[in-house]
Amino acid sequence: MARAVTTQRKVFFTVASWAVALLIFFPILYTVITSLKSETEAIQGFGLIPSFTFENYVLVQTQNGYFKPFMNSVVISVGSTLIALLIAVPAAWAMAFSPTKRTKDILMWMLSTKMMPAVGVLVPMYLIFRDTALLDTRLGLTVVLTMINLPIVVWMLYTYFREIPGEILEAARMDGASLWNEIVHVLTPMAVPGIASTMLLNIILAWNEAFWSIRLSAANAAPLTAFIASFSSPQGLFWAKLSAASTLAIAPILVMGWFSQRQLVRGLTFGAVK
Amino acid sequence: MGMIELKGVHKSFGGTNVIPKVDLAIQNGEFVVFVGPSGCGKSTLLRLIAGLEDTTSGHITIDGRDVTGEPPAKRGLAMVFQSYALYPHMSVYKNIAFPLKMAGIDPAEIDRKVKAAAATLNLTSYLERRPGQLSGGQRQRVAIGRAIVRQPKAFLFDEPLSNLDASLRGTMRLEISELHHQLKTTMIYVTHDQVEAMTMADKIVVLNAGNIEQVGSPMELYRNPRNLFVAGFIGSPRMNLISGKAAEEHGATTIGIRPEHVSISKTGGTWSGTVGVAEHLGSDTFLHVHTDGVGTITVRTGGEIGLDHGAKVWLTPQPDKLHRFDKEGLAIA
Amino acid sequence: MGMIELKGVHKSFGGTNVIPKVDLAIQNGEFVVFVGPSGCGKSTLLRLIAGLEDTTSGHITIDGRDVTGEPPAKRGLAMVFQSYALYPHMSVYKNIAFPLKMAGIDPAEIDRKVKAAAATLNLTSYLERRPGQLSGGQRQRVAIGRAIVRQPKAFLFDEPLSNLDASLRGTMRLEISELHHQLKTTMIYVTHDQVEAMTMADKIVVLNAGNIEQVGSPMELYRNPRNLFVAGFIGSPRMNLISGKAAEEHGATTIGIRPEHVSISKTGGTWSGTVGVAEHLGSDTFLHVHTDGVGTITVRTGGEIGLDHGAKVWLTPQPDKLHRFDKEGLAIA
Amino acid sequence: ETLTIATVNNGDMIRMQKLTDDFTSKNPDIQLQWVTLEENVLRERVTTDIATKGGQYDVLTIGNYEVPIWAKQGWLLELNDLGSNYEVDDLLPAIRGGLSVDDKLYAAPFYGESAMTIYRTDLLEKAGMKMPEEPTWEFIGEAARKITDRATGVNGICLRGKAGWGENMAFITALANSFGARWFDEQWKPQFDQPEWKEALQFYVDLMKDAGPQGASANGFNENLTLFQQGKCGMWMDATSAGSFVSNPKDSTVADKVAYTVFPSKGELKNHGNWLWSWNLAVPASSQKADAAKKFISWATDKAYTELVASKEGWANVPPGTRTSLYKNDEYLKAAAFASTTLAAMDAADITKPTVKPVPYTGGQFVAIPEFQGIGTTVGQLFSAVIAGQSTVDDALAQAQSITTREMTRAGYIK
Amino acid sequence: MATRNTSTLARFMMAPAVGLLLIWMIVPLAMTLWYSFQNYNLLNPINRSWAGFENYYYFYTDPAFWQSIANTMTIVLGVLAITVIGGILLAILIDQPMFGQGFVRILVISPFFVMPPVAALIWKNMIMHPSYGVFADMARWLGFQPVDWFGQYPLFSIVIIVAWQWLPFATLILLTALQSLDGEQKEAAEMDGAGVLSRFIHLTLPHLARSITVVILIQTIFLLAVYAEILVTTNGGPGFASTNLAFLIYRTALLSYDVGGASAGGVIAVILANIVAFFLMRTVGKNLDR
Ligand SMILES: Nc1ncnc2c1ncn2[C@@H]1O[C@H](COP(=O)(O)OP(=O)(O)OP(=O)(O)O)[C@@H](O)[C@H]1O
Ligand SMILES: Nc1ncnc2c1ncn2[C@@H]1O[C@H](COP(=O)(O)OP(=O)(O)OP(=O)(O)O)[C@@H](O)[C@H]1O
Ligand SMILES: [Mg+2]
Ligand SMILES: [Mg+2]
Repeated sequence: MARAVTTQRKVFFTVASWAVALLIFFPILYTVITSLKSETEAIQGFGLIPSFTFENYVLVQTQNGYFKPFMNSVVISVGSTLIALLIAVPAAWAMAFSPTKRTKDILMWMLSTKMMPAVGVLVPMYLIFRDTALLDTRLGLTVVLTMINLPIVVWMLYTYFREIPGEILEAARMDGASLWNEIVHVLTPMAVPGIASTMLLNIILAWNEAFWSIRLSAANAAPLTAFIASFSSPQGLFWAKLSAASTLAIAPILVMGWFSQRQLVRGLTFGAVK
Repeated sequence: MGMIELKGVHKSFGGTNVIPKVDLAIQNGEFVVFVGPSGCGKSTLLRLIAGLEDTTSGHITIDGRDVTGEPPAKRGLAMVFQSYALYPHMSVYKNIAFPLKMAGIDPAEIDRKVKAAAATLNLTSYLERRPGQLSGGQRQRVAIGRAIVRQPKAFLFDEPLSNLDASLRGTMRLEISELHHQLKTTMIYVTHDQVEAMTMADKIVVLNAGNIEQVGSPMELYRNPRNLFVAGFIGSPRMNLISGKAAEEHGATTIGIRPEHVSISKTGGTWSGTVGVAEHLGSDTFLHVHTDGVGTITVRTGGEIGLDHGAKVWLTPQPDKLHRFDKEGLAIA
Repeated sequence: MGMIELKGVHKSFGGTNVIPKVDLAIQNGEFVVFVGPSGCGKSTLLRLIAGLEDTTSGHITIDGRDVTGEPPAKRGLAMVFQSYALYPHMSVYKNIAFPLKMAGIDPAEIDRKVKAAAATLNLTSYLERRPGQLSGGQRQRVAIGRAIVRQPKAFLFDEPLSNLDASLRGTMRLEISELHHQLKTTMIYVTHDQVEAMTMADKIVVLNAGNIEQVGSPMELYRNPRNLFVAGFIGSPRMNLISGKAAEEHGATTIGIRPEHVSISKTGGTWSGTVGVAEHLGSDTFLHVHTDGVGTITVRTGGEIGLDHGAKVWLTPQPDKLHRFDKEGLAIA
Repeated sequence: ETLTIATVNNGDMIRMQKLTDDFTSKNPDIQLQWVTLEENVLRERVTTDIATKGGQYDVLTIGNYEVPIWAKQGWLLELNDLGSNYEVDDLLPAIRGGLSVDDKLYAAPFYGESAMTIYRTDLLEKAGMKMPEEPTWEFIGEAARKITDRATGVNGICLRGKAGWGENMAFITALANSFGARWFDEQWKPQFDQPEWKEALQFYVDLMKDAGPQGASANGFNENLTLFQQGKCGMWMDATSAGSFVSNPKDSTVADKVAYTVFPSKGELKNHGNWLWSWNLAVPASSQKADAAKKFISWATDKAYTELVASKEGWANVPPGTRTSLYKNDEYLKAAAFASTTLAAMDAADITKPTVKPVPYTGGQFVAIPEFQGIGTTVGQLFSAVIAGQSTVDDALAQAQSITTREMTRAGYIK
Repeated sequence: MATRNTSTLARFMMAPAVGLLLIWMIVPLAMTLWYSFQNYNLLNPINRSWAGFENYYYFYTDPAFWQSIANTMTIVLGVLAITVIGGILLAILIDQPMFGQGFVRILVISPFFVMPPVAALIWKNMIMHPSYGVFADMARWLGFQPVDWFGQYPLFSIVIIVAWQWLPFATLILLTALQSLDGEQKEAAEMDGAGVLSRFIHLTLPHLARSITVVILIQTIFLLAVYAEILVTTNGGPGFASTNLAFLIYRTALLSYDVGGASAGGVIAVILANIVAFFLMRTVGKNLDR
């Protein structure tokens, strides 16, 4: 299919794709622009060139403090992802390389636990957390997010592991590798792209989880989702401040996503592509 | 140091009986080839020996020691897989060193052994490459390197050449044979390519549906196939098998004659027919002759025969090379 | 109805000149095989003919009509791909019917043609299966079915058998040859397996680095290779090539002798040596003899020779079968 | 000792956060940790926590709706000893009453508000009308329609439409009170099937249709405030705390053209809606740090704090509506043109007798029973749908009646 | 691979994941089930009593119940339709030769990184606000009356916002699938005389089928639980126009503080989700095995 691609065609698709992409990106772009406007400027109607004031960021920072919730978000999302991986890798190994008739069912059951409406179990959870002294602790939130994302992690890893030929693991076994060595020296390094992609996706999901992270935190463990909850509708003009807070809340994950998009995209198939 | 015995080994997967019951003794230093059609249980048998599958019943001994329940790592065997099963994230050096590292051998010793193995296999200049940067033949050599470095009691090969192209297959075939001459370690080699079986084996084990049909040296099987299955399987192109009247004339249900044992003439002979496809290989020509009465017979002739599609010919089998089989398909002595 | 001509066809990808300049005429009904080592441009040439690539310069005509600028669908050719390229979600029936459906032919007519093609190829009982449920050989047959159902001016095959195992390859080779006899349509067949080339072709085109080295019938190439490249490429096992003093004796830079043209003796001859690996094929034995002075020489002998590894032997080439090549590697007449 | 303080993201609270240095310098052994959340999120967080005795917070910011309910549950600590200079008696009686159970104070008011009419003098003048001292709804309706000029984006009136018991239902309940409607009769039977409700709602819907802004069904206090500050509203009936925002020239483009008067009434009823709201600080009964918490509350709600804010941000920005003394302060009265109207409204609000007919509940713009949040919000949704044009007044009232009846039956009020 | 040794080991390896998830599911579920038979209002904890099926009855007869189910379906199906169809088109567009492909992909992927409440806030205040939103500005500029999105088309607006968030996800998965389409198959179809459209219908779409199922499965899991977007924008209104099941439970639990009722709702939702899951899993399970 390597017939000549005419420049015309290429230009046409370039223009079309950029137009669509910018349209999709526009809400985010406009939020960033608005965050650099003054409040009165922000509601003056459509304008793409702000006055580049940073007062909103200063205000947001002095009002709420950005660093602590940011660190909480980082610790919780990365921590929960790592723990989930730690639990999921062996499980996915077992499912992929020693499947039984029930493997598929177990996998599907795991996914179905994600369908439980969170709010329906809020009070029980709150009580459990209170009694285990996990309320408003990073550990508590990490545990919750680990459990929430575990099914997806298992599933993703399972699909990657299944693509690894069993013969290689058998070779390792013949070579005298113990199970531990087999997983650490052979399986995991081979699945690195898949594991990286799983990790990224789950950090994103954990970062953006907004139900439990607000409900089970107060001051110490409150992540950025709670940070943004204090800006959703304050009194007076707030468009620019809200934009600044929004920008701050999404910027870290957005930047991380941009830089790692190749890894993320490469593995984002859920086994749908052979 | 490499004597393997299977005693009443039986294997079934769930309900299906893949290996009904096999007894087999492999001597130290022998090159044994398992051949048989696809799905006949060759790989399964090899994996039972390796310990990658459990026997359902029966025993496997290595050098007299019963290893039936032991995990693969303890059996002291090395295996080369069809897909090479190299570790893609490790360099050639690390691939070869892996089994030694797992055995906890010290780094200096590992280095010495890896370099020696690499030298044997002409891999010295590739040691830093990843498997992905190697050609098929080189990968296969790395896989073998990984096997020999441990100095195992026996090598197990599962169709190691089937992913290579024809000419490379020829070369690698030679290399493995040379290696066997050099190391004199027991080798068990699975293939469904009978050319490989014929050229490499000291002893061929012909399997069919999990049963051993015949065990013997290549020429034994070629000359005296015990039954129809072996007769049809060994030899390339296949033996011509004829049943019906022509067979009855020889007091058999089926007779067999190899293509190289049929002579061809334009003037007269036992069977008449017309030439179908003629395969010119340069040195030889294989004629597929559609005969009147005994079906299509393949004939091997010299390279320079002047017969073409549609020509009328007569065929005569060499009487002393005829194989006769009874109703059960067993050879009649 | 199937005459294809290439005039000064040149193709480069970006900066690399893959096909410098090719002139070639293919007659109606011919079975032409392109052979050559990997990467020599066989597939590219085929794809240029198919219209899947644009020529950089030069012209391609089919039955005298210049098709250089035309899209593939308009050229009236059919192609069978190495990977079969079957549509995995369609049944065999639908796969075969697809080109007809695209041509807007009415369903009754389609049905007739598909059934006819399926009958030709022994696919009738698989029509409702998906490609995933077929064996390799069956898939290949479906791919061919999809090609013949359109009654194209010519068939293009790109290594159609390279994904099959050895014995299946043999069978399919025969089937394609039979098909050619039956349809008498022009076929262009790409392979790097010289056995396929020899057995199937009416005319072989040997390519090397995008250049045509020689065009001719299989036996022409076998008997009179125009240069070293062709000599080394055609024939299996390969021709033994010897340079140095032994060659100078015959007034050439290099001499070549095929394994089947060397006689072997335990008592005396031209070259002495020891037997290395002996490959017993039953009917033949290939001996790899390490000679003193002219390197390793492969010798073909009868099936029943009693020579083994390490035996001392003498080799004598048949003088009338010697090939002589000059400094440029061209054959000396 | 670290106090965790849960608070809403309102301007006054945020100002308080900025002034914490003053408190910590006076109490070096106490650290403050703030949890600032949007009002609804805060309420659900705090409620869950206190009801399950989670103990996450030491000081809570809660409304006067919650205080009596929670106090009766025994969830709040009595605030009896807020220090010698706290001057409990200085608190406005209406506010103090709302925060006491059996005359015991359970929360300290941070700021309080009632409702009033805010209007644009220039627009009214342009329409040739003059705001009476005690406007009636009839007058308001007429004036609003006259002022409306959609071409220039001027709406005659801005009223809350966003669903929520504290949003549109606060206003609509006050409006209904002024029309003589009530939520429940003495047997806790819902009254949406009564003509007063129909009249009030119809009036509200018609007025919003004729003179209200685009997308009014999503407008709450904040949205209306923005609209008004942008000069898009002629009149606005809402909380008195809006006064300091609309009159602040920094944010408001119409600061010099606003005036204030009382919440309108209907005809002869003279009921101005009885809106009374305060944000208060309270301490959970289970608190381990009660003393420190009380110290903080006392700091944040006493007179000195008012002066502190005044010294830093000016008198117009001090938290209003909690202390009598503030309304006697000349500087404040000078700085805040809305002060007198605010005081008048707060003094007039009677939460024990919100409407004309007798009721079994207390509360002005809300009904002080636990179930009200749910019921109020649901009914608010129904009324909001009418404003959005998705439903009719009759349908909405009928549904409100049946849903309320259902919930009250379930909760055991209706036997 | 399948020695007794390894399969025993496999059980052990699965134990933590399975065990933890089992606890994670069973404990709250059991508590929820227990509460769903209790009269338990958080604000009135003293009045706890056995309620029998009353909570279920009240939840089921809630005037918003049926509408909430319809709305749930609308959101799920609407978003799926937009993201799948849009995702396919977008994937095809991005797959074309162009300048700056990497950058385009970065732009397109971005909404996926935005947390749901922020996405809702941005759309509500910046884009769809009837006075200050970009849409309103555009409408005025074109001389139209701005549309009150959340008042007039609440459910549609929410579908748009949620679809915006999930479009990148669908696009990326479909793009990877698209790029994995065997080149020889395309060429074969071309040789067979199939035009661009025929190739899309007969080749590309069937090839994407697996990925589409995966997109549907994963998104459905998340879409059934959409509530933050509703909470921020419409609060379920006007009326119950944008109340879905998750939000209805939310309202019951955190507005009425009716733990019993919310638990009953939770149990109902679990049952409904499992019905959906059952059908989904069966089709997907089948599709993934292929
Ligand atoms: N894990 C398994 N579960 C069930 N059946 C199996 C399993 N492994 C192999 N089989 C069955 O056992 C039989 C023998 O398989 P085996 O792989 O040993 O054949 P083979 O001779 O190696 O064939 P090939 O030449 O195709 O590799 C086949 O029918 C196969 O379907
Ligand atoms: N699209 C392309 N862009 C750049 N180079 C190409 C392209 N296609 C083929 N080539 C180069 O052209 C040369 C000829 O390739 P071609 O595929 O025709 O070889 P071939 O003879 O078919 O080899 P093989 O036997 O391995 O299939 C190779 O060197 C290859 O790298
Ligand atoms: Mg096998
Ligand atoms: Mg090729």
